[in-house]
Amino acid sequence: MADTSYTLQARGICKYFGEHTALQDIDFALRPGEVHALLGENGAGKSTLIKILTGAYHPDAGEVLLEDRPVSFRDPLHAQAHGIGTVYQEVNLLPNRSVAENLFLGRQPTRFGMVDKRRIEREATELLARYGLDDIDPRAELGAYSVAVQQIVAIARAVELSGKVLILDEPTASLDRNEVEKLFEVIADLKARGLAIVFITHFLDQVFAIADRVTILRNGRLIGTEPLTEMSRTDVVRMMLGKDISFSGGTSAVGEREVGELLVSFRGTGRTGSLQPFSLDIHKGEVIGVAGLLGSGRTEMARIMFGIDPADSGEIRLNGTPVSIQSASDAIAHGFGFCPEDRKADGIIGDLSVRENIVIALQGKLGWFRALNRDDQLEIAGRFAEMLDIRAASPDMPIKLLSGGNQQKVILARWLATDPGFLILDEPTRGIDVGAHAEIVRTINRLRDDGMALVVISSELDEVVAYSSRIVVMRDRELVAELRGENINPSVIVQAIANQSDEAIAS
Amino acid sequence: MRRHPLMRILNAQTVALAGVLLLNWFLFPGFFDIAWQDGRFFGSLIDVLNRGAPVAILAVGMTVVIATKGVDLSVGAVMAVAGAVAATMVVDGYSAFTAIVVALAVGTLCGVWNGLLVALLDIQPIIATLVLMVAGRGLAQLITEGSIVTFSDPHLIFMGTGSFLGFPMAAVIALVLMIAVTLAVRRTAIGLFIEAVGINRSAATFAGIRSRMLLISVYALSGFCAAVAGIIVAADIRGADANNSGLWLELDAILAVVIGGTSLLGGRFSIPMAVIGAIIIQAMNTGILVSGFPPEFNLIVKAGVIILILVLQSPIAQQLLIFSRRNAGKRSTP
Amino acid sequence: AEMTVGFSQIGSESGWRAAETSVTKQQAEERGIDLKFADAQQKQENQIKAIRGFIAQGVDAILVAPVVATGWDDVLTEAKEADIPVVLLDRGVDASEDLYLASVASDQVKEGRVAGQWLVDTVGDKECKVVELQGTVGSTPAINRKKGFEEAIAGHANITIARSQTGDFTRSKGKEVMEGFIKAENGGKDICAMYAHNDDMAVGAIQAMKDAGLKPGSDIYVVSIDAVPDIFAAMVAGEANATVELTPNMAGPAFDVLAAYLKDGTKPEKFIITESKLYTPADNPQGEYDTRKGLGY
Amino acid sequence: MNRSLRPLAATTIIFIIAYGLSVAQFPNMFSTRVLGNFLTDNAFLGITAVGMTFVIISGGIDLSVGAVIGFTGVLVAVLVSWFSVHPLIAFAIALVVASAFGALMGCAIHFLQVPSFIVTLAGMFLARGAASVLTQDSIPVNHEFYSFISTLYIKLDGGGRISFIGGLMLLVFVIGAILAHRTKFGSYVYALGGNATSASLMGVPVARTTILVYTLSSFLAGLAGVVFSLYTSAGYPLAAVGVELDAIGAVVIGGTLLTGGYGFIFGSFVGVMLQGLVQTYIIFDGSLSSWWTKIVIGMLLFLFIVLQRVIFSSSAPKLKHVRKLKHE
Ligand SMILES: Nc1ncnc2c1ncn2[C@@H]1O[C@H](COP(=O)(O)OP(=O)(O)OP(=O)(O)O)[C@@H](O)[C@H]1O
Ligand SMILES: Nc1ncnc2c1ncn2[C@@H]1O[C@H](COP(=O)(O)OP(=O)(O)OP(=O)(O)O)[C@@H](O)[C@H]1O
Ligand SMILES: [Mg+2]
Ligand SMILES: [Mg+2]
Repeated sequence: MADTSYTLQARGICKYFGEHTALQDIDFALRPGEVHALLGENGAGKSTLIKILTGAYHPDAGEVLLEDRPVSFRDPLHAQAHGIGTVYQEVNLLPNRSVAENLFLGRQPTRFGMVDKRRIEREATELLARYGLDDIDPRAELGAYSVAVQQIVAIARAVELSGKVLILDEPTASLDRNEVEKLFEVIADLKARGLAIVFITHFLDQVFAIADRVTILRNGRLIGTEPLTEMSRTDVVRMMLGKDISFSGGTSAVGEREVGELLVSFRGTGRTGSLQPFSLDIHKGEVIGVAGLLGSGRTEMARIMFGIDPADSGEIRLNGTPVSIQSASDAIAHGFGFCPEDRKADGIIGDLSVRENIVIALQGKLGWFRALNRDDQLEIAGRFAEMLDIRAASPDMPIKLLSGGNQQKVILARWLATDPGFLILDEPTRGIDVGAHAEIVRTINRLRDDGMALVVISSELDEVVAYSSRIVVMRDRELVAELRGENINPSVIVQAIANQSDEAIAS
Repeated sequence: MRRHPLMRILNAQTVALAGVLLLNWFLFPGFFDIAWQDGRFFGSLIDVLNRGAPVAILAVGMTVVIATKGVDLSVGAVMAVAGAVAATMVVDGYSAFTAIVVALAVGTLCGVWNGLLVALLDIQPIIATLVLMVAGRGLAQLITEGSIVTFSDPHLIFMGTGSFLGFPMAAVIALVLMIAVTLAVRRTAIGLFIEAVGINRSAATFAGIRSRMLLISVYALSGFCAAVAGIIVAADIRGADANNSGLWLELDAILAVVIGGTSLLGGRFSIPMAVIGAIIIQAMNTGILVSGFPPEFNLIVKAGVIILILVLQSPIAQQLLIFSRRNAGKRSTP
Repeated sequence: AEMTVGFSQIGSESGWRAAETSVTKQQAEERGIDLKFADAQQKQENQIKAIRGFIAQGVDAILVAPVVATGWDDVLTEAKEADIPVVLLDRGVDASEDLYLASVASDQVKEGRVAGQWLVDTVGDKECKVVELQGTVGSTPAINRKKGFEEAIAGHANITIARSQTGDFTRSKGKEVMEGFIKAENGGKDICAMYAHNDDMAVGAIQAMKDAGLKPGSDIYVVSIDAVPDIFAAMVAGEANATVELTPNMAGPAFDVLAAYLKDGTKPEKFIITESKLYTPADNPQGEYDTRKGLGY
Repeated sequence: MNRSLRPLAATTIIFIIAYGLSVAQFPNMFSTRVLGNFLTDNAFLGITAVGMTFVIISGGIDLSVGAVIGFTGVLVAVLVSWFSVHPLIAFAIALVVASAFGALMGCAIHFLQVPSFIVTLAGMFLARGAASVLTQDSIPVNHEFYSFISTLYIKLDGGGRISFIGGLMLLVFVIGAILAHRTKFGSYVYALGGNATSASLMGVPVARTTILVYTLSSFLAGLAGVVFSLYTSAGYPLAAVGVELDAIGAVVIGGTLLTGGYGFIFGSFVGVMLQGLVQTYIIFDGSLSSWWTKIVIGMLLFLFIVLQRVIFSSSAPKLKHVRKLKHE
């Protein structure tokens, strides 16, 4: 009996967005006490399925059953009331409210009709401690904390709400290793308590580390549900992509190769209150990897390089001549490009079409009066969509309707369209599926071979190692080490990040 | 998605306009009569165009401001300022041309001031422009010293009451301005940039758009449009009435933009539709005039029509519309 | 001893109002009175605030041009308790008479009546369709001037008000509304007279008539109220027929009353009604225009 | 100090300094009489501002409040003077009508997804229009209950008094503050203003909260109408024109962000008092012409906003970087 009884089940789910079929005839079932990985390429329909399971969307066909009884959730609140806790893909919390309130909103304990703030704060502190967030002030505004912290708060909230089912849509995208481990401990604990857990990720290691079964979607169709014990990585990837890909592609360390001439050099560039002055030379045909912990100042360095927060000390030289970079448009005029890390806030322009999102930086470079006409735009958008394999029903579709990974590719396309000499990528592979991940790594390598200078910030050490000619390490808003040659390997980087004696590494 | 051209014209705005016009015709059978008299067209419909022109002109500037997620409450006051400047200058003996140029420059300057507050000091647009809404009318009164400055310069008067090819000058100016601004933003990249800034200013800045410059320009345009409207209104009554010129017109202009389908949350915009919105509002006002309703019902009628248009435009109604279209489509393809 | 007087003015919504303000200041200056001026921007609450402020400041007397007739009891009581005499300008209030020293005002109903009577006398037994341009909906002068006019034409079945709309006391609305009336009344041919609650609207309406190819003053009679300079200019041009004066000098008599009262407690006449004089083209409009031009209208 | 408290502190400091400067120039301004007047004369504005604060925190705006004040005032006057209804019953009826009106606007905003700016603009036309249809004239209310209310005040040393309506305003502020900062409803309002999508995914009853916010705002506008009717003993369809802008100004000067999600009820109180101070100052000065009055009010508004901006931006959000990983 236990085998056939499901906590949550979906049968024959179909979902259409206009002409586009997001889901076609999907069956999906969760057993109590299992971790069920939901896998698929960007745009396969994973998030859509989750939204249908939790009442955020309504299916065009099919039914959802909770403990074998058909249910129809009106909205996420309704699903919550039935013991389904969810973390949606984009962190959906309230940056304007305190951490404690974010954890308890909607179910605050009251005393005499008033919200019991003290109790909430006390419980929030206890709750956060379980996730290793002891030094967070539950009274502080959530928005004051980094994306990673917000992600953990979102998870903690969902866990608290889930009596039967916990759904996590790419929870680990912005977490580092230790945080992921903490999360896995929590999941294991919940699993032992008999909860059903859905886990969406693009990290196959994590899938194999924690999941029991896996369901794979491709292009809105169900490919299959299998126990993981019977599958290898290659099997999973083949099911996801419908073809094999090689993992070794370009992973052999790039090492000391011939680099081109010096392109950009930062000399004592810094910004008070934000980043210690740093010096860095970047040559054509070179990829500088940037490693560091969350909040170590990597993004801040990128923002300074790109003029978003202009530097207030030092100088920047381009091809040997000092240049002034006071704004993003200055930077772009000098052939810089920057893919920001926070895609939703700084990247996509939601209501504009994919086409417009791709050409906008190029158009910004051309200025107000040299407008690209529609045909030019379509040609450019088409070229890059093909090059990066962007999956959009139409180039005129608003970008906000694209899946997360495809949005990321559009932003990359935006910068490639400006034909930059120097490109900064901040976490370019976050939320990208394996296929696209390999694609982006390949693209980085190709751009480097074409003579572009790149700075790539990434929290995935394997990846950084795969394409970097040199690696700089950030700590406490300071550039602390530069690694070359055989020092470009994950364990040395981890040591450098972890504040081992710097000299030993830098040698 | 490609729609039949006829379907594209059949949107909430045009339906509403047709509805209001038909209602007017029903209440006043002579509504569509147009006569040729003294070298110009003459009739209620022409009045609608003529009287709607100031709000239509304001709506041109207001649309782009709203597209950047802003709003300009100061346009009414700027109208008063521009009218006062133009009138006092011709009374002081300057040529109409000089007076108009200076008035337009002053209006644009007012817009730049708003733009500076919004773009550089990052003050929220409603409040930033509220400053000039309050102080601007005071400035206008300071210029006229509270009285109506009457003038008789024929060139200046022509701006308000003249006609071009038989059509009222005000309507012609509104049309020209609408076409010019629409072309200026659509044939260049400005329109795209405005939408980008309105939807996500941070992302637009990352993409290299000079959002500050753009915002200042947009408010400057709104100030310029307000000055044009102010000159027309003053010319129309041959006097600058600093106390009443443009009073509460900012609300009409915002209403016109919203009726025209541009969201107050910024982003996609349409200038011609906003102008149609202005004409709808005026058709409503003229309808009330010719129908002989007691004036105490004016506001209620106006509110009723607005509510009707909003319901027509609301997502629910749109869905119903799409639904019925789709059904119709199904039936026609067996 | 110098006298300090607080003056709570409604605002500056029309040329007439501006003239009243400047005449008041001028009168105060002539008498060596220190005038504290407060503009209420058409809001009663601001006027009440101003009066309270004057009381707190300890002025010798207060002038108020009340925006509306009701709602003054409390604040006038406070002034009385503080022994500060109050004189009402320009219109009366609905409060107990012992709360204020005197009221200097015109009789607005009479103004309407005078205008109506002029029309009755002018058209005689002819059929006459009148269009009316009302002031701001709900404002006291609009209500009273309408009432007075209707009283005057009552009993003359040949005179009817065909259309009545609000022109908000402004020139441009006056013009717009008149345009509408002309369209609605057979190109204006059916209209015999236009009655406007103030001259500003009348000036706008005159322009509308001219634009429609009608001759104001002869095709359509033009009668209005206030006697501002521009209506005399129109009379000179033969485009207006009659106006009823509302003098902007309400403060002069008020200061006289105050001076007498503060000197030896002379109780003045409670209601000082200014004259509602009728002006027609026979009354030297050019001269009137010239004398009024400098008054700040 | 909590970052979001800064603008509030800024406004309060600005008020104290501005008041100090005014007193230095006009010593008479430092009296219980003037302070008492601040409360009484701004009672209706303050009550309206409380409702407006909720609306703005929820990310909306309510342009109808001035018209609702006018309408309730007229309704009360009509009921009391024409139909001899007891004022208390008239108040109750008026408050119910006003609340229903607000609920209706809230429904339109939520279900038709029309911006609040436009819905409440239509609401403003409707309420103002309804008031002038009821009567065009100002209707005086002569009822012993009204006279009784006006005898309810606390006398202060120096001739000042805290009137009933002034006290009522303070009470509304206190209740408003509790509602906003201490109840679930309050936290929902902030949530809505922070991000409506997130709020609904987090289980905030968006429809109910939206409707309640506008109901509350209209209810308080109705209460302000009642207060206005007590204040003037009359109902007048053109009463309180433009009060919506004064209320918005007070709320924003008080440190509430128009974009929603941030703000304090008490800030709006300081905002109202600041506006009262500006007006009183202008009255005491007594030399400004009509136009200079407008210009000066505009300039002061500008000054306050910029000052606040300066203080606010110097306390801009500093990201707290939490480093939990301690690799020894
Ligand atoms: N509201 C919508 N309207 C139209 N199309 C949509 C909408 N939401 C999603 N889609 C489309 O449905 C498809 C599935 O999207 P979904 O977000 O479920 O993908 P996903 O598997 O979660 O991808 P990722 O791994 O990138 O997050 C995509 O092609 C997307 O463009
Ligand atoms: N000036 C800023 N304004 C807003 N957000 C910022 C700013 N600077 C950094 N951030 C955000 O703060 C977080 C930490 O940024 P920081 O550059 O210090 O760390 P990082 O090493 O890039 O870490 P992460 O892996 O989180 O990006 C990031 O989410 C970044 O987007
Ligand atoms: Mg997804
Ligand atoms: Mg970063």
